[in-house]
Amino acid sequence: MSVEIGGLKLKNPVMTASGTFGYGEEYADYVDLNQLGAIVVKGLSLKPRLGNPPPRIMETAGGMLNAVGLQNVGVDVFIKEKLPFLRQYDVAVIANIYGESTLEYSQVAKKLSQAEGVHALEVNVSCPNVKKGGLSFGSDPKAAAEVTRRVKAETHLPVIVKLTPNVTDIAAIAQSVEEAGADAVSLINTLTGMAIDLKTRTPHLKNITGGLSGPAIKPVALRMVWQVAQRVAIPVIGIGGIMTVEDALEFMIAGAKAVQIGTANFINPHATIEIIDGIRHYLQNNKIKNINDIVGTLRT
Amino acid sequence: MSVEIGGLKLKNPVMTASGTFGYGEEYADYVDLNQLGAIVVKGLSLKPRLGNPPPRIMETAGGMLNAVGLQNVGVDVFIKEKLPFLRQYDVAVIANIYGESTLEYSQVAKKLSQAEGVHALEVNVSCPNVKKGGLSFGSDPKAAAEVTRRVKAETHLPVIVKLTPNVTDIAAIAQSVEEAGADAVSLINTLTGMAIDLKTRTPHLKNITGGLSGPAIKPVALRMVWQVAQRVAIPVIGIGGIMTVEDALEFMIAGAKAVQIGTANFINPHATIEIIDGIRHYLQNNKIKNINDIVGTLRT
Amino acid sequence: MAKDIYIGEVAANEEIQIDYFLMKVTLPSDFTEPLPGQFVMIRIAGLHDPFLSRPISIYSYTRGKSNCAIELLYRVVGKGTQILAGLIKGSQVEISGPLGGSYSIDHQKKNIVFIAGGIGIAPLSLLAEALCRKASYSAAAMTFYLGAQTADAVVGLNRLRKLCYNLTVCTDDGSLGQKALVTKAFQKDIKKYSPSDTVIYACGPKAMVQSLSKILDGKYLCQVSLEERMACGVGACVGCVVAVKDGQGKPAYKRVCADGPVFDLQQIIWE
Amino acid sequence: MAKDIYIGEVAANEEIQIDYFLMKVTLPSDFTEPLPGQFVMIRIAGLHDPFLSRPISIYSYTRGKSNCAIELLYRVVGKGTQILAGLIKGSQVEISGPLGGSYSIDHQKKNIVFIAGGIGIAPLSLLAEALCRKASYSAAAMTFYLGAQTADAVVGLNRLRKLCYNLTVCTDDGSLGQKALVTKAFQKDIKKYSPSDTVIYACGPKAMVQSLSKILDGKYLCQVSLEERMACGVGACVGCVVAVKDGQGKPAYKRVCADGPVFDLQQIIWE
Ligand SMILES: Cc1cc2nc3c(=O)[nH]c(=O)nc-3n(C[C@H](O)[C@H](O)[C@H](O)COP(=O)(O)OP(=O)(O)OC[C@H]3O[C@@H](n4cnc5c(N)ncnc54)[C@H](O)[C@@H]3O)c2cc1C
Ligand SMILES: Cc1cc2nc3c(=O)[nH]c(=O)nc-3n(C[C@H](O)[C@H](O)[C@H](O)COP(=O)(O)OP(=O)(O)OC[C@H]3O[C@@H](n4cnc5c(N)ncnc54)[C@H](O)[C@@H]3O)c2cc1C
Ligand SMILES: Cc1cc2nc3c(=O)[nH]c(=O)nc-3n(C[C@H](O)[C@H](O)[C@H](O)COP(=O)(O)O)c2cc1C
Ligand SMILES: Cc1cc2nc3c(=O)[nH]c(=O)nc-3n(C[C@H](O)[C@H](O)[C@H](O)COP(=O)(O)O)c2cc1C
Ligand code: FES
Ligand code: FES
Repeated sequence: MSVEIGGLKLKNPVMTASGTFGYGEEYADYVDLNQLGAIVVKGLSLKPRLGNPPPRIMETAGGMLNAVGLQNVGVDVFIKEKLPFLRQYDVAVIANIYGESTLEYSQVAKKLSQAEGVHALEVNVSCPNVKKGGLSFGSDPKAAAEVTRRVKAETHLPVIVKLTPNVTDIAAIAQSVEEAGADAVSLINTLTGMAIDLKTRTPHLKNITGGLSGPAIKPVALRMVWQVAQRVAIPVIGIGGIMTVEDALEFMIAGAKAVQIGTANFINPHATIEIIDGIRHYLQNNKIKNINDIVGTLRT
Repeated sequence: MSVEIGGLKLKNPVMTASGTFGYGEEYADYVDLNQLGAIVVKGLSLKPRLGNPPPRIMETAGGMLNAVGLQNVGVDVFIKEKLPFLRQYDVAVIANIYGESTLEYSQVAKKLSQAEGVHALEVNVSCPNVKKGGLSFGSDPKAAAEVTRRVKAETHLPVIVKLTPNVTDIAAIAQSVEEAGADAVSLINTLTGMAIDLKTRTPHLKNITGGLSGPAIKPVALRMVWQVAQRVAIPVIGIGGIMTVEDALEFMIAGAKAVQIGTANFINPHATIEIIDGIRHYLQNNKIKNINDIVGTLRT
Repeated sequence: MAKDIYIGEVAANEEIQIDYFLMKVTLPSDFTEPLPGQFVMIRIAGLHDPFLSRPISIYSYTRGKSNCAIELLYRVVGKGTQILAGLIKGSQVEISGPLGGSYSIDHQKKNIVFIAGGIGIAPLSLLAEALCRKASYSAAAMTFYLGAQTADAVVGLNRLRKLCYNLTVCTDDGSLGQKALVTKAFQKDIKKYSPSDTVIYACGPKAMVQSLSKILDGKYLCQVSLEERMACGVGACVGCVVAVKDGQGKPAYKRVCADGPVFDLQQIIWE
Repeated sequence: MAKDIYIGEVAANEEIQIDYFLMKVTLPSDFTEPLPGQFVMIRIAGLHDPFLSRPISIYSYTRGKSNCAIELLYRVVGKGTQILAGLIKGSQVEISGPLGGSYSIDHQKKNIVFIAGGIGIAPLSLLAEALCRKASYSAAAMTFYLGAQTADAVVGLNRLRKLCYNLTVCTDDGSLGQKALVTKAFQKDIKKYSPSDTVIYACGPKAMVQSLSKILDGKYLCQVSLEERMACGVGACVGCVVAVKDGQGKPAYKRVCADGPVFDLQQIIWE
């Protein structure tokens, strides 16, 4: 069941998606964290962030919008107060990082690389909620590559670059960060969306727009994973609307070496464990010894 | 209830979306076509098109994928065999057109402009199913503008350019076609997606990828309509996952002067009529005399 | 043949065999009398999971004083049929129909042969009923070959017995009737039916229809009802197509919902 | 206080007043005994429409020999609660919980005042029960102000009467009890309760809580249970926040599900 992502060996290919599993402790009652492939923690910035004013979430058909605005305790508090909890477990911890400038990205990366118990970095170049002049780093191949290079320069840890789907050609961005040294790419982050309260004629989210996640976006995510997997040699981590083991296997067949479970945790806190068990059964039933043998086996 | 789109006056702002209402006759048992704001017919090309091999559709969470591949009778047969049926009704007919080259677009536009009973053209620059070298016309501001200019040169009819959501900056494309002379823009077409059959490890669609439609995409569509409405002066027609009158009103409040109902027709063949009635009641209940008074009234 | 969308009420919904359900739905009396082979699109009003309506053949039709009723015979295979199976008496369903074309019953042929695989019995049973009502046919002239994987999957037999005296049942495992594929059972008898005197009506899984196509080798008149995933059910989305030879013998994609679901077997182009 | 996700069985689900339902759910006995103010997230297993689970306060808890049961008192306001209302005895629901923190019952105050608006009675009723079980409090020391728009929206009264002898009911239209807003009714009596001897427990619509905040003017100890749209219910998504003053008096966003749902009224920052 084990897979390797940029030198990091995971027990199994199932991780939690950033922002949907808190710092691990929130789900510790529901999930034996030791069983997870990896825990990707909520996005960390250099300083603590207050986040966006509420309302921050809204339900949609087969999904939800969120505009949390990257509320987080900041990298220092994370290392001091949250990491020790995670170190109790035998599970890979991947720190999702965010910056408002390439400098900030590299500073966060540096701090985390010196902390004990962080096994990889996932660089969020895609968050659509926090505006930075114009579009996000992740929508421009050059900017995405630049962030990648800066982070790589500060860390010995495997660097996963997490891509945004709100672009014309996601595979081009993936290629660009691969060339810049990314050890893996993960995709997709949320699609930017919106919902309006008819009674008040205001947006349902105070931030106006938010990120769409959940099964509604799965077809788009799967398509992008398939496109990217054909264009890069580094591992691809599939994310987007995965609710069941069948969904997870679809992503792996499309070319993902591992998957992340996001919104599904909210709907079914046991989702990750059920998916891990499900993959195990699938491999047994189909007499597949090595999980890597199903990756990218789509017949077209 | 009436609205004007590029000089064309519609009884009400509710149209059918191209490809989801056939040539009108398919739903004539369910819907009094005279009551519709407009009928947008299935995309027409110069020659008849066989379309993609089946399977062509797949259900997804809150939506569906289609890869019909623009199967259609071709513009000549349309004019000869389908238009006469539509001429029996007192309803605006909008021809959705598609070409594999700018020349083909202009040829189809010319033929339809000479036909009796076509009231506007909707130019599909966005269809993700039929590949044309690389990306679609609609993902490049210059190519989209070029198509617009060529079509405008051949017709006296109002020209609506229908935009694809599979781009980084849809508002930039909208501005570009506005400058090129488009009388209106309609959005969104489908998001490109995919689904995989686990048992066979093949795509559920023979075409591999297809277009995602239905309520799943509504948040993305609404966000794009809102973004575009702020950047262009021409009318915006909102499309994407509209199932109920509430959905339609959200789009109008976000800035759409009219809306198109697509996949909803499949789920509820009375959807268009119910939405028209619903808008009427909404205006009455809220004592709004002119429907245009709600367009773009989102308070942010 | 006007069609529309109606609110139906579940009058009965029984598991007649494991995973096979018979649902009776009461409908307003303006629901058009269906022809054999026609189907309805069914869904739970307001529920968007599953998203699309499901096509189910009309298995029977009865007219009452103030309303009418149809029966649906269905097998639970996934989420949609599972939800149908969970409906209790009094539940409401949304029914759009009757949809599609029908088997043609105007052939003046001596032998009428039905070949059904599994749940394929549903439209053929309504067809047999319609033919029985026609004066020119007698139950004796009709032969029914009914196949299924196991005895558990043979449904609708009792009703069929009343319509059709010549009835051959076969199962893949021999748990009921002959141990044979239904197409093989028919093939054994094929000599009895001369191509010019026979019409064959078929409905069943793709593999059955394909094998039938080989056996008949273009020599028999055979009408077959096909299944494809559907979205609209009325011909608007062009999603449910099959490849057939058109009037000029050229390949074309025809809509199962609107141009079918009944096709001439000879016209179908197999991959 | 371990929490987990359980399959519950609907033991009863009655419309006790128009649009107000009382559902009893049987749960495995390892469901942790809830504290007053805690809630559950409820959904129909496998159904993704509506997509998110719904938070509902725990209205009562009873322990049986081999299982336990909770009651939920809820009002039908939208799709989610409508679907709950349609569940029949024997239906299965998915219950995650018990979630959130609770009202603190360790204050040694003479006067205990409850202020509930509409469905806000649900957690306060469980709280009143818990307090009654504590030897140090008597039903006589507790005063309950219960408000609603109309008599039809006053629910849970009978149970409350047994817990609490001083009970003031008010409705906006005077159709039951006083014709007054519940906060006004309380305000009339406020002199009876000296700030140092009193603890106030509140739950109700935002407007009620906000007006209460003005009336109390920071002088009273008041614990209030808040509502926000929720996704995870366990503190992971940071979606359900309210603005509160943190330890240093600086604004911070706290999660209603994990840091609440009970907050000190004084800490809340109103827009
Ligand atoms: C014209 C027509 C008439 C039909 N009549 C009957 C009938 O009388 N009784 C009956 O039990 N079934 C009938 N079917 C098949 C029935 O529509 C499918 O079994 C049903 O849609 C499956 O829905 P589901 O949600 O339970 O399964 P899903 O989870 O959607 O699918 C389960 C499996 O069924 C397949 N499937 C899904 N939709 C269809 C479809 N439209 N046609 C064929 N296979 C499909 C899927 O590919 C999958 O393998 C008919 C289909 C058509 C097109
Ligand atoms: C901790 C907590 C405890 C609750 N306890 C109870 C209870 O005991 N009984 C009860 O009837 N209700 C309770 N609620 C409110 C209940 O969760 C909502 O009424 C329910 O989620 C509405 O779902 P719906 O699908 O029916 O309505 P929707 O269609 O989702 O919404 C209808 C209306 O309700 C509002 N709403 C939706 N979700 C919430 C929410 N989580 N909180 C507040 N308003 C919301 C919407 O904005 C909308 O105006 C509680 C909420 C919270 C947060
Ligand atoms: C509430 C919420 C918060 C999120 N926060 C982050 C974040 O901090 N950093 C990040 O890279 N992605 C974040 N995401 C995106 C998810 O990690 C994931 O990419 C996305 O939700 C799609 O997957 P899903 O459909 O399985 O949820 C967040 C998503 C949600 C729903
Ligand atoms: C089956 C199907 C066929 C379609 N064909 C066309 C087409 O020919 N031309 C076009 O511009 N859009 C086509 N569309 C896109 C729709 O017009 C519409 O833009 C899209 O489906 C989003 O709206 P909806 O969510 O309301 O369906 C098609 C959509 C579907 C589902
Ligand atoms: S299902 Fe839409 S054309 Fe057949
Ligand atoms: S609902 Fe997710 S943090 Fe409260």
